[in-house]
Amino acid sequence: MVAKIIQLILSPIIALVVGVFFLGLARKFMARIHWRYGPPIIQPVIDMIRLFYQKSVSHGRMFDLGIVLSLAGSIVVVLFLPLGGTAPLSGSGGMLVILYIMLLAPLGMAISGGQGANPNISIGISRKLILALGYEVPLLLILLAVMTHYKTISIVQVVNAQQSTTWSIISLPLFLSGLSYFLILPAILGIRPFDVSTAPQEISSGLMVEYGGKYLAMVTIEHAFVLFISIALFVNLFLGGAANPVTFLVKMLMVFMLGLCINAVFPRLRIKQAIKYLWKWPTLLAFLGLIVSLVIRS
Amino acid sequence: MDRNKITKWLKEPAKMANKYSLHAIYFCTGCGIIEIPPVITARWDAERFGVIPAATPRQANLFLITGYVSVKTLRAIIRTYEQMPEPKYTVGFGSCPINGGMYWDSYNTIKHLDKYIPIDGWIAGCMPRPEAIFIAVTHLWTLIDKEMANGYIRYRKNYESYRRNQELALGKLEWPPLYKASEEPQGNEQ
Amino acid sequence: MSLEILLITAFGGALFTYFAGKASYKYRNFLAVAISSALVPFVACLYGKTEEETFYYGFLGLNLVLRLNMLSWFFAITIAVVGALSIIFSLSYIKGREKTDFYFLMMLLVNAAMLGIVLAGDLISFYIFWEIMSWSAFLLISYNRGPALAAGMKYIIMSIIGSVSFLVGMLSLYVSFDTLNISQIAPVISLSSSGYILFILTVFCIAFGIKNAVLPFHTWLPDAHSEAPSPFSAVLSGILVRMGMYGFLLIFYVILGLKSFLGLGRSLYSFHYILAWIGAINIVIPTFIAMLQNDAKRLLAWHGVGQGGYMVLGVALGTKLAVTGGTFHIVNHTSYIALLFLVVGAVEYRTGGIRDLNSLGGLIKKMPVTFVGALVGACGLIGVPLTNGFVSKWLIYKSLILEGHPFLAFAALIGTWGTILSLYKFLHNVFLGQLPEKYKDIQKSPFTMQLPMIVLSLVILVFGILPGIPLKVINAIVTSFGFESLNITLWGITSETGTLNTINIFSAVLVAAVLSWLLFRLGAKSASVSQEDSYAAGAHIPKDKYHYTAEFYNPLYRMIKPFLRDIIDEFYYWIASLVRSLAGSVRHIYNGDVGYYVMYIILFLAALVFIQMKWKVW
Amino acid sequence: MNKSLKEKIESTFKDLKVAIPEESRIAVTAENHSVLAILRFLKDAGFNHLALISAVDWIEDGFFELCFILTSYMQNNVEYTDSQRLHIILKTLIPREKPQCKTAIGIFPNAEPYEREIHELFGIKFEGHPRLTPLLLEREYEIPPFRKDFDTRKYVEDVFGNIPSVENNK
Repeated sequence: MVAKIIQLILSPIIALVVGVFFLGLARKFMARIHWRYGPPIIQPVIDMIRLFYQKSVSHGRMFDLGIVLSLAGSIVVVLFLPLGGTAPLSGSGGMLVILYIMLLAPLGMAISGGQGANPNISIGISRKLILALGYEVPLLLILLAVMTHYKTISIVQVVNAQQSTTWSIISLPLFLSGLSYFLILPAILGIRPFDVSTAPQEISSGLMVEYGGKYLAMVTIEHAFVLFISIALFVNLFLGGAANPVTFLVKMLMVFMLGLCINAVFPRLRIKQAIKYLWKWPTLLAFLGLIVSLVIRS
Repeated sequence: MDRNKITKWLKEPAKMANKYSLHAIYFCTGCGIIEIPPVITARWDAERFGVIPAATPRQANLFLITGYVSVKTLRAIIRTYEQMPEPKYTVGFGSCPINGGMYWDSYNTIKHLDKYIPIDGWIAGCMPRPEAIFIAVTHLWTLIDKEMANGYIRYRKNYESYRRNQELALGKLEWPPLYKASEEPQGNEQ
Repeated sequence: MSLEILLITAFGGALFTYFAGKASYKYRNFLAVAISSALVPFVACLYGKTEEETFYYGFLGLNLVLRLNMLSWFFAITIAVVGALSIIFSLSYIKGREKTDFYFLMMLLVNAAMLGIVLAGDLISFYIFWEIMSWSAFLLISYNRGPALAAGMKYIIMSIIGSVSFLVGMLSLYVSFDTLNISQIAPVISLSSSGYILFILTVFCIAFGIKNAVLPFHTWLPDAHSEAPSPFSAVLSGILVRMGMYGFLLIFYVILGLKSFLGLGRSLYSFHYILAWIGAINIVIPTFIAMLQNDAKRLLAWHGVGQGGYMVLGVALGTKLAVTGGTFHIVNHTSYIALLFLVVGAVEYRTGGIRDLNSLGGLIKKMPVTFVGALVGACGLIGVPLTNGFVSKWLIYKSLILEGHPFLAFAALIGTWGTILSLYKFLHNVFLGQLPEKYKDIQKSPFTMQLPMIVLSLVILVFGILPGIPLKVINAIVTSFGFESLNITLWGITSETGTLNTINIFSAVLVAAVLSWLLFRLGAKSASVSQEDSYAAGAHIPKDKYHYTAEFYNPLYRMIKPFLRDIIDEFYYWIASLVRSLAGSVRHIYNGDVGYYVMYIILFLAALVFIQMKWKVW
Repeated sequence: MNKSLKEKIESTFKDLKVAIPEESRIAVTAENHSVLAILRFLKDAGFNHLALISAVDWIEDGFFELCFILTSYMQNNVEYTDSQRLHIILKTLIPREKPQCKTAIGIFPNAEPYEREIHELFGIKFEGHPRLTPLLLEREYEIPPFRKDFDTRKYVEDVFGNIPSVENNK
């Protein structure tokens, strides 16, 4: 029981540290690609300390509660994910619960942004929800393919199955699903080619128009958690989720660097182009993956 | 550049964080904005010092007044300055915001900008090169260290006279006063 | 004996309030609330009993029977609760209107009729109460005059078709088994030929499908819900439409029994699999049509159609988890769709009948309790964890995935994301954003409106966090159908293929929320600011023009709009125009001029004489 | 080529002077009342692009000079061969005391902002103009600022001069 409590406390902290490290790494990596020095790796930490000391503006009680709810939602999702051997809460609900709790964060942010009474925010939220619908279509097909292939809805069993046999991205049916998951990874993370919902130039950073000091810090922390969750989900489902946390984090770093390469070189898509792309190739691959895993299963 | 002195971080984290995370609001007020893109991109990379452009005044704490200020732009500048959260610093580019510069006798430009909003730092040069902008940033660090970059505190203390000057220059202002007359300023917290 | 008293109080109460209303509206209001809220404890204390009593002998040679078992008790308690809450809500909603006595009479009559349906032990009394319900619903839908008359007409035509098909099924059952008592028919019917069972099933499915707005018969629902007065549309979409689901459960599992229902047809073309597919399609298309609506009530009405798909999918799939999920979804759906309609009613009451989504906004500052109700209702409808919608959806998805129907699961999951988009549009356009100038000084919604919303929100959250309470009842129902029982704990289901533990989720979210609230308090104090002080690139914010609502998901509209035309509705209108043109041509013959009629008679006689002369037929 | 155009203009209108100051440039000075007719004629002749309306303040001899600059998109129906585009500048003189002129919006709709600007900066009133509201300037001026008799240094002195500087009085 004590081990479980330690895991319960430890995994959000690991997620926060790794997420913030990824944010810092992303800015440094992008700078290096732009042929400039770039900020130190701990720049996001400096930004957050400054933001917490800076005063800010609130548009009402729901404006604050929404942010708190969205951060809480992200923290809870981390508890459900197995992080290399430790899976504190994954017993109570499996992948369906993860899928639905990932709803809490965007919903909380949307409600708090909505009260910000600014059309930039509303446009940002409507784009974010359309993009979410866009990448949910392939994501659901991928998750269903994995669940039908391993005939279970609990993610721990998926990880254990992969420990015994090979990584599922190498096994025949789920290779297509793994590939399509990687194609929609930038959309899930909300980074460059798909950051339509927080586009600084077009809709002056969409959702975050009215977020000042501590609100912006909370949003960056929540973004760090989302970064961690999406990549951890990918590693757990397709790269076999390691036995100990170290190899797990190494795999996550590898996947994140690949994702960053896409992020660094692509211009921002318009929302309609993003949807057209998301519903064309990744959905086709995910659909084929599902059909193949169904055929193999029956 | 005492960014990696841990002791200073532990002693006054607020001041250090303010120094090394200056987010400049990306608002082109005058002719000097053409100097900002080279400052941000590869050759002079301001992100080394933690200075990145912020999309909205709510997220920013540094306001660069680049070049001359026309009467119409002053309205937007005051509005943006008042929307920025509290520890905020402003830097004026060139001589036009100081005393009107070469537009000293023009009917349509604002002569002494610091009669309307407090300015913490000035950069000489009709349009200062990126190196001058970095000098301003480092100068701002020393000001923050010595707690002399208190433009926003001066603004809060003498708000009535600032507001009167703004109304003199712009006529009736559509937005209500930022600080009520009754609210006495809550001390000089940094 | 107690069932009779229950029905008598329900029906007698309705009439009594009507006459009390003649005296003074105070008595009527008090009496209406007293009766409807008296029914709730009355039904509640009937828990667990199963009894059967005939309350009328010799109705055309058959005696009418009242029957109570776990299934009917489950529906009865929902009807009583929703009926009482909607009556309390309509106290202040109906204050200014005319013919309010008639309104209260009809509302109580609908409740009584639904109780009658649920307690009916034989098909005759079932049919009688079914008709009373349909007619009182028709009168209530067209209560607002104007466009509501057309909506009522559309509703009543389709209900009549449903009742006629029910009548046909009932008569054929009577002819073949010469008894209509459900408990007597059940053992006998599975012996008859599968063709006959298929006929009975299709006939009853048409009857209950129309009432439950299953896809081909759903077109009456959006008009009826948006034109009916809000308290009644809460009852209508909450529980009246789910009488169709009660009918489905009755036919599939009570009358027909488990084995014969699932055994109909081979595995892929079996009746229940096709019905499951209809349910799945029923989830996706209406939910995305709901996203295009600009009228708040039509948006919610389309969700009523969409969520009906989950229930049909759950019930038709036939595994113990799916049926539990399906029945649980019925009571969940009742709770949050009724709550959302009451919210729209409160907004309508305060803004003088405005429910167009493009002209509202920012009401959260003026009506906070209504916003909380709308938020909890929306979270329930979406299925966010900690609400009851999530538990029932989890059950359905788990059975779908483990049984190996990933495409059905995919359709259901996509329906959820369609719900998120449309419900956020509802929340945003009505409650968030800029408050228009003309709603600057509207007050909070009155207490009689807030009470039902608070009660329903509590129901959603309590059933979400402790699903064991309702699941225990539903488990009893499902085992009475013949499935083996699940091991239900207070906070979910424990089974080796995947347990659900909502207490863990709740405590995790609570701790995380407290943690992030502390982190939030760590930062510097934030000054609250009015809506005029928002970012507009330094410009002044124009009054009433700084609110983005029209075509909220414009990029998505342009892509999927051509696929979302309501073809079935157009098909029905095409048939209607066909009939109208036919009637037009017939009018040329019967044009009301007596001379023509005399001429027709003479011609006819002449023709007869001619035939007799020519062929000597007689 | 522009000579033939020059003859054509002189033949149709009597009281105006046409000169060709340099290659592919035609200068037409006309009376105030016949400006609209000439504009209509030139538009029909193919000069359908009103490039600019500007004003000059000849304060010594008490006149405002309005200049309309027209060019043509189409090459074909105007017979001129050389590559340079043909510009026509139409000048008219308006008295300074009560400067008035009929609006050209009927012929060239895009004249609307030019006329608003000239009204704001020179004070020339255009009858028939839908909205002569201020276009660029923030404040009101009794003497429009582009007029020669507007003393900008005195204006700056009495508007911005007496704004006290904010000394740190507290």
